[in-house]
Amino acid sequence: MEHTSGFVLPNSGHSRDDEASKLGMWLFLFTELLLFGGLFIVYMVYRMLNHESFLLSSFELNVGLGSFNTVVLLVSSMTIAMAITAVQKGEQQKAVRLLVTTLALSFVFLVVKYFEWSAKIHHGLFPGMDYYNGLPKGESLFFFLYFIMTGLHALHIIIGAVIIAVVIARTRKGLVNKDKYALAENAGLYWHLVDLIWIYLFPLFYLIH
Amino acid sequence: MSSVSTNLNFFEAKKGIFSWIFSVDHKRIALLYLYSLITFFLVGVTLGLLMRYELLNPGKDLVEAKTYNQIFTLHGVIMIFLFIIPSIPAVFGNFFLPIMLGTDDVSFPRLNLLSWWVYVVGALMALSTLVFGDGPADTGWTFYAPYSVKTGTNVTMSVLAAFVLGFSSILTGLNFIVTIHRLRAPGMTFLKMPLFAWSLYATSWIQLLATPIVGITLLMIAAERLLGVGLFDPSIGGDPILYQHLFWIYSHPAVYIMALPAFGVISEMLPTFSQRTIFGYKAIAFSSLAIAFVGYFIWGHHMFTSGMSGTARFIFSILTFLVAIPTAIKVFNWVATLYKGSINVQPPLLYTLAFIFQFMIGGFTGLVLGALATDIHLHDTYFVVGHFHYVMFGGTGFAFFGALHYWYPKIWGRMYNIKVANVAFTIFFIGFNMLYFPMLIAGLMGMPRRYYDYLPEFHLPNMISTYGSWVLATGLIIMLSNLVAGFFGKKPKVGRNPWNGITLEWQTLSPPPVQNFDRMPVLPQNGPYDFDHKPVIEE
Amino acid sequence: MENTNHHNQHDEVHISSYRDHWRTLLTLLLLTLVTIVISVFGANLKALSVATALLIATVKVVVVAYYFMHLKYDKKLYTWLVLLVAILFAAFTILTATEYFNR
Amino acid sequence: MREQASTFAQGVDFSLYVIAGISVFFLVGITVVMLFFVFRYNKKRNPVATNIEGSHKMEVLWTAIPTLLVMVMFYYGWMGYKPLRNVPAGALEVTAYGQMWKFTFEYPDGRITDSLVVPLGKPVKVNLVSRDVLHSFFIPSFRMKEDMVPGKNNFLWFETTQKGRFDVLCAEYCGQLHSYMLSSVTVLDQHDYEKWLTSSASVADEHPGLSLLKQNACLTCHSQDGSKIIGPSFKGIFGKTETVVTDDAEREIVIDEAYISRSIRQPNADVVKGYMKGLMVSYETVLSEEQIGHITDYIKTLK
Ligand code: HEA
Ligand code: HEA
Ligand code: HEC
Ligand code: CUA
Ligand SMILES: [Cu+2]
Repeated sequence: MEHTSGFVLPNSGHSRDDEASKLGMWLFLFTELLLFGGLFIVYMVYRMLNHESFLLSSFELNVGLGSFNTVVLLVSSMTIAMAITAVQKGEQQKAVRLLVTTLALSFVFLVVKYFEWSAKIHHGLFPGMDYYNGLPKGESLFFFLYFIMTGLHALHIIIGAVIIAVVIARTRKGLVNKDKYALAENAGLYWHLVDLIWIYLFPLFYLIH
Repeated sequence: MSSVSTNLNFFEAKKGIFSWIFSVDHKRIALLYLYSLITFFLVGVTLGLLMRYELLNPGKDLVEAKTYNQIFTLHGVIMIFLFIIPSIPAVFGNFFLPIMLGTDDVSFPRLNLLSWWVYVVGALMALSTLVFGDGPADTGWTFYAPYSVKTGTNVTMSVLAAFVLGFSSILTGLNFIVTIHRLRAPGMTFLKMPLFAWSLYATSWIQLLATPIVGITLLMIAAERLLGVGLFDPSIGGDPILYQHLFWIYSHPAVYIMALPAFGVISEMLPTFSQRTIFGYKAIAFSSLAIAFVGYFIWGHHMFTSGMSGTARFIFSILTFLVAIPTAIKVFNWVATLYKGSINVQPPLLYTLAFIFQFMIGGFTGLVLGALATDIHLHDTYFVVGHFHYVMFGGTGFAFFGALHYWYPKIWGRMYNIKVANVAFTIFFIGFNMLYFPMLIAGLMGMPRRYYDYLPEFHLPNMISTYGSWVLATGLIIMLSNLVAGFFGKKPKVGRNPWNGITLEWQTLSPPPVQNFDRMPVLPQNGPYDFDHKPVIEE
Repeated sequence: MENTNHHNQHDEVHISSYRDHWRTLLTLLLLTLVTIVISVFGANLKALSVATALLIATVKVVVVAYYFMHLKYDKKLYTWLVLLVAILFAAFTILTATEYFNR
Repeated sequence: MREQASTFAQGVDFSLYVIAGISVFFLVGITVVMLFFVFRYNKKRNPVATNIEGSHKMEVLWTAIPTLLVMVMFYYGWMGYKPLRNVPAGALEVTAYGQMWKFTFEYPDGRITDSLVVPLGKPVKVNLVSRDVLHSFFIPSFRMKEDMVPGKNNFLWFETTQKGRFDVLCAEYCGQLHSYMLSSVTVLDQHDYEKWLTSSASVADEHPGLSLLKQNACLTCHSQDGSKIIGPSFKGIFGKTETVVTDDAEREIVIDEAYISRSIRQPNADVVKGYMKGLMVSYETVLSEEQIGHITDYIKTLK
């Protein structure tokens, strides 16, 4: 900013303020939580109204794959947290390695999801498909919610992966470093959020029998 | 300290259209919002006039039933999502929040610009339904399922527009919360913040925490239309009532997004024109938070006749009454602020007084609707239409125009013609009450809303109402042309502080320089409205 | 333009050690295992299984937020805000659920 | 206000008067005080303001009093509402169907009517069923309304206090002709009501197909004279060649018995070109094969 007069305001919206960006990030996460929150309310109500068919439908999902993906996400959450520790300690190389691991794990998650989805779609379980529309009451709701919620979640994974890729590039260049790591921290927060949501999605869709 | 002459004001600093639409200066963004808002407001208002013309007599006057339904939907969508929700925060909040806090911008200036762009995109999407598809949605602004899933009009685009507009609103809220937490001038504790900032703080929390829910709900409607699966379709176990719950979880708090900033503006204008401190600063500040908080839990009062369980009706009704209490506290404190003041009757004060009067009518009719027995009769009648125009237009709308008159000299450095402004106000006020009071009567008589045509027994109130809309239009035209004329007129420039106000924006130049202040702002000693220790401001 | 007024955050910053992270992960994996075991082998718990699954999920979420997301070491403000959001969301669900329970 | 024609109306009006009374008192009081202050403390009369920060006593006072008053309002609102949900035993049960854009009523003996006829002073329970979108069953003179929600069975009940004919309006927006979705309740004394009950319901000289079309609200969307309302007119369609859209593809069909039957059961399978999909709902469960036959026969006569 170029100022025409000679004094600096006591506070300035144009100076770097890491605390502000962290607060901003948290606020953004709240909106994300409530976005999913709306879907969770839908899930809750429909589960209440269609108890039996929700139980039946949840057996169709593969607990093994779901559990595997849960582990993948948890580990990736740890690696990104470690990456931030590494950046803070000034261990740039290690940070990059950890970030790359996180990115790789996000791909693993997506690949597993891909196989799960395509298996379902193969069985005709896809919104709008005939078999799906022919399902008994409640079950089609279950699967529609399954697709919407895990789909939205997967979308967040993809966005998260893009963000992580950016952080990797900037860390390589040293733009994210020991003195300036708000970006990495915020990417970490975002990634943990994606993890948090999955922590609820997993039991709600795969486990509750 | 540099001298005044070296401080270019924010209009002169840069020229050209791009220096505006890509500006990250909060003052320019505020004006971008102002101009776009007024444009959409005039579209919405014209639709309102068309509706009133159609309702002048029973039977067809002007348009077909389907067109009428599209008109009131578009009118509602424009007024709610494009005008009243962004209005005060996006225009006056953007312009004055940083200045009142004593800083040179919001925390995230680029995000601020983005939110305006998102707003414009959303607005264009909403208006594009006029041209594309089978015309604008004909569902009412509430988009109730299952009709919104069945109708052939362009609902998908409308709900996506509302979704995008919601994003803009979230971004503004986020920016304000961070700004208030991080950028207050040294010495300005939370309890020394102007009340306008307090009200924006409470509003921002609602924007942030309620909007995502309606976002996802509207996306579900879009998905339902596009993918052809019935999430709210009873034949597969869905529930149309659930849609209403989700919609109102947002849209009730949203009415406080509309009301709270207006309360903030009123709390600024009263001390200025009474030349004394506000009565009960803390009570007003905390009641904003209380309204925001309680406001989250009363959405069910829009659904009293939808077949909710008795328990739920009981809970929602009693909570609805609780929200009246913090509002009552505010009203009493405002009136007490006039006590022993030295009152200077100027156009902004007139709007303030009209606001208090009309908002009371709106609020009291709200209480009638909050009571179970009476809501059973009055739900979805013109009584509700009267209620919400009283609070939204008579309340927030009047506060918006009051704020425009109040801060006009600060923003443009000139003054409008005060006599003409007073005349315009009077016509506006009379027209307003002529237009909306008869609606309350029609509602009590049992005239349902969203009616293209009505039984002959409702003729009289509708006729008066339509005539009122013409009076109101006259007032609005005079008011706006007076403001525009003031801008181009030959009136001398005003100084820093034409109203003798006390908050920080009155210490800087009119219009403010790019970096907001040409010298260090000075806080009054004991709180923002301490007229006893008002800092002396030289020109 | 450096700002003299706001705190330099590096004075107070807490850096979690790698060991801490490993420990957190272990806790989370353990909890995951418990949920899976309960649900797959304890199907006869019926309604209880929903409650336990959600309870354990909540514990996991708290662990993630507290350690990975650094709430433990940040300003208390963040914890309060998270609690606010949690309460708000709980209130939405509870109010909606009361409606449907009493149909 | 309208006449009070049900027992429920008194409770509603009473709570209205309570709330309105308190409100008008405060509205007038506050406005007068406000204007008085503006006059009395005008800067001409009071050039120097006195700064008063606030007063705890006043704050408590004007928190407590409104709290008390709103609780009073709530109480009367609740008391006025409670009877609406408690149906007395032995009420006459009628089912009201709402569909775009017509109410129909079914009596326990199977009689189907366009408007409601009830005996004076007897409790009547109305079950509310929607066949397509939301509607709301609103009787202003009874101060009573409840939504008709597809997939959900709502009800209301009333006991009339006055003979006469009262408007029934649809109060929940339901599409194009929402404002024309009207009906009425006729309140007869016991004697006349019984006479009405025993009078033969069927109109002998009407084509059974036509009665069915009337009963099922087909004629709100389909005209018999060739004009287009919402759906295509029935005039002369039998045997006509028409373009329909099936699964997004256009094709030509000739309208015959099978096609009409299918249009009534699965109206969205073939959508006539130029009309909206999804407006007409399936009558699969409403009309029997025989009834569809009657309708088809009747449509054939519309040349
Ligand atoms: C700015 C917007 C705004 C505001 C502030 C309010 C404020 C209130 N509203 Fe309103 N409302 C709307 C906008 C708003 N509303 C809209 C848009 C709709 C219709 C939506 C649709 O269906 O399209 C609606 C509909 C609506 C309904 C549903 C009606 C129906 O469809 O059946 C109800 C029911 O309870 C209601 C109640 C209230 C109450 C109790 C308040 C309270 O907050 C009011 C509190 C204020 C006062 C009470 C007055 C001031 C106090 C005093 C002067 C002190 C003295 C007080 C006492 C003695 C108590 N509103
Ligand atoms: C802030 C919100 C807001 C505002 C300001 C208004 C303003 C107006 N509204 Fe409102 N209205 C809503 C929000 C608002 N409305 C909402 C949310 C609904 C519900 C929709 C739904 O049911 O889904 C609604 C519904 C609604 C209805 C009910 C429709 C129905 O149920 O059938 C009616 C009926 O008369 C109406 C009328 C009007 C009128 C006459 C105005 C007046 O403002 C218009 C007055 C006219 C003027 C002030 C003059 C304008 C001047 C010009 C055009 C010339 C300008 C030229 C120059 C300056 C050069 N509105
Ligand atoms: C809400 C409005 C509505 C109601 C009520 C309605 N219809 Fe329709 N109908 C339509 C529309 C719109 C179409 C054209 C689109 C389509 O084919 O689905 C249609 C198409 C038809 C067709 C095919 C006409 C042609 O030209 O191919 C028949 C036959 C028909 N309706 C019979 C009925 C009968 C019988 C009833 C009552 C039992 C009825 N409809 C009630 C709206 C309605
Ligand atoms: Cu049926 Cu409105
Ligand atoms: Cu509300």
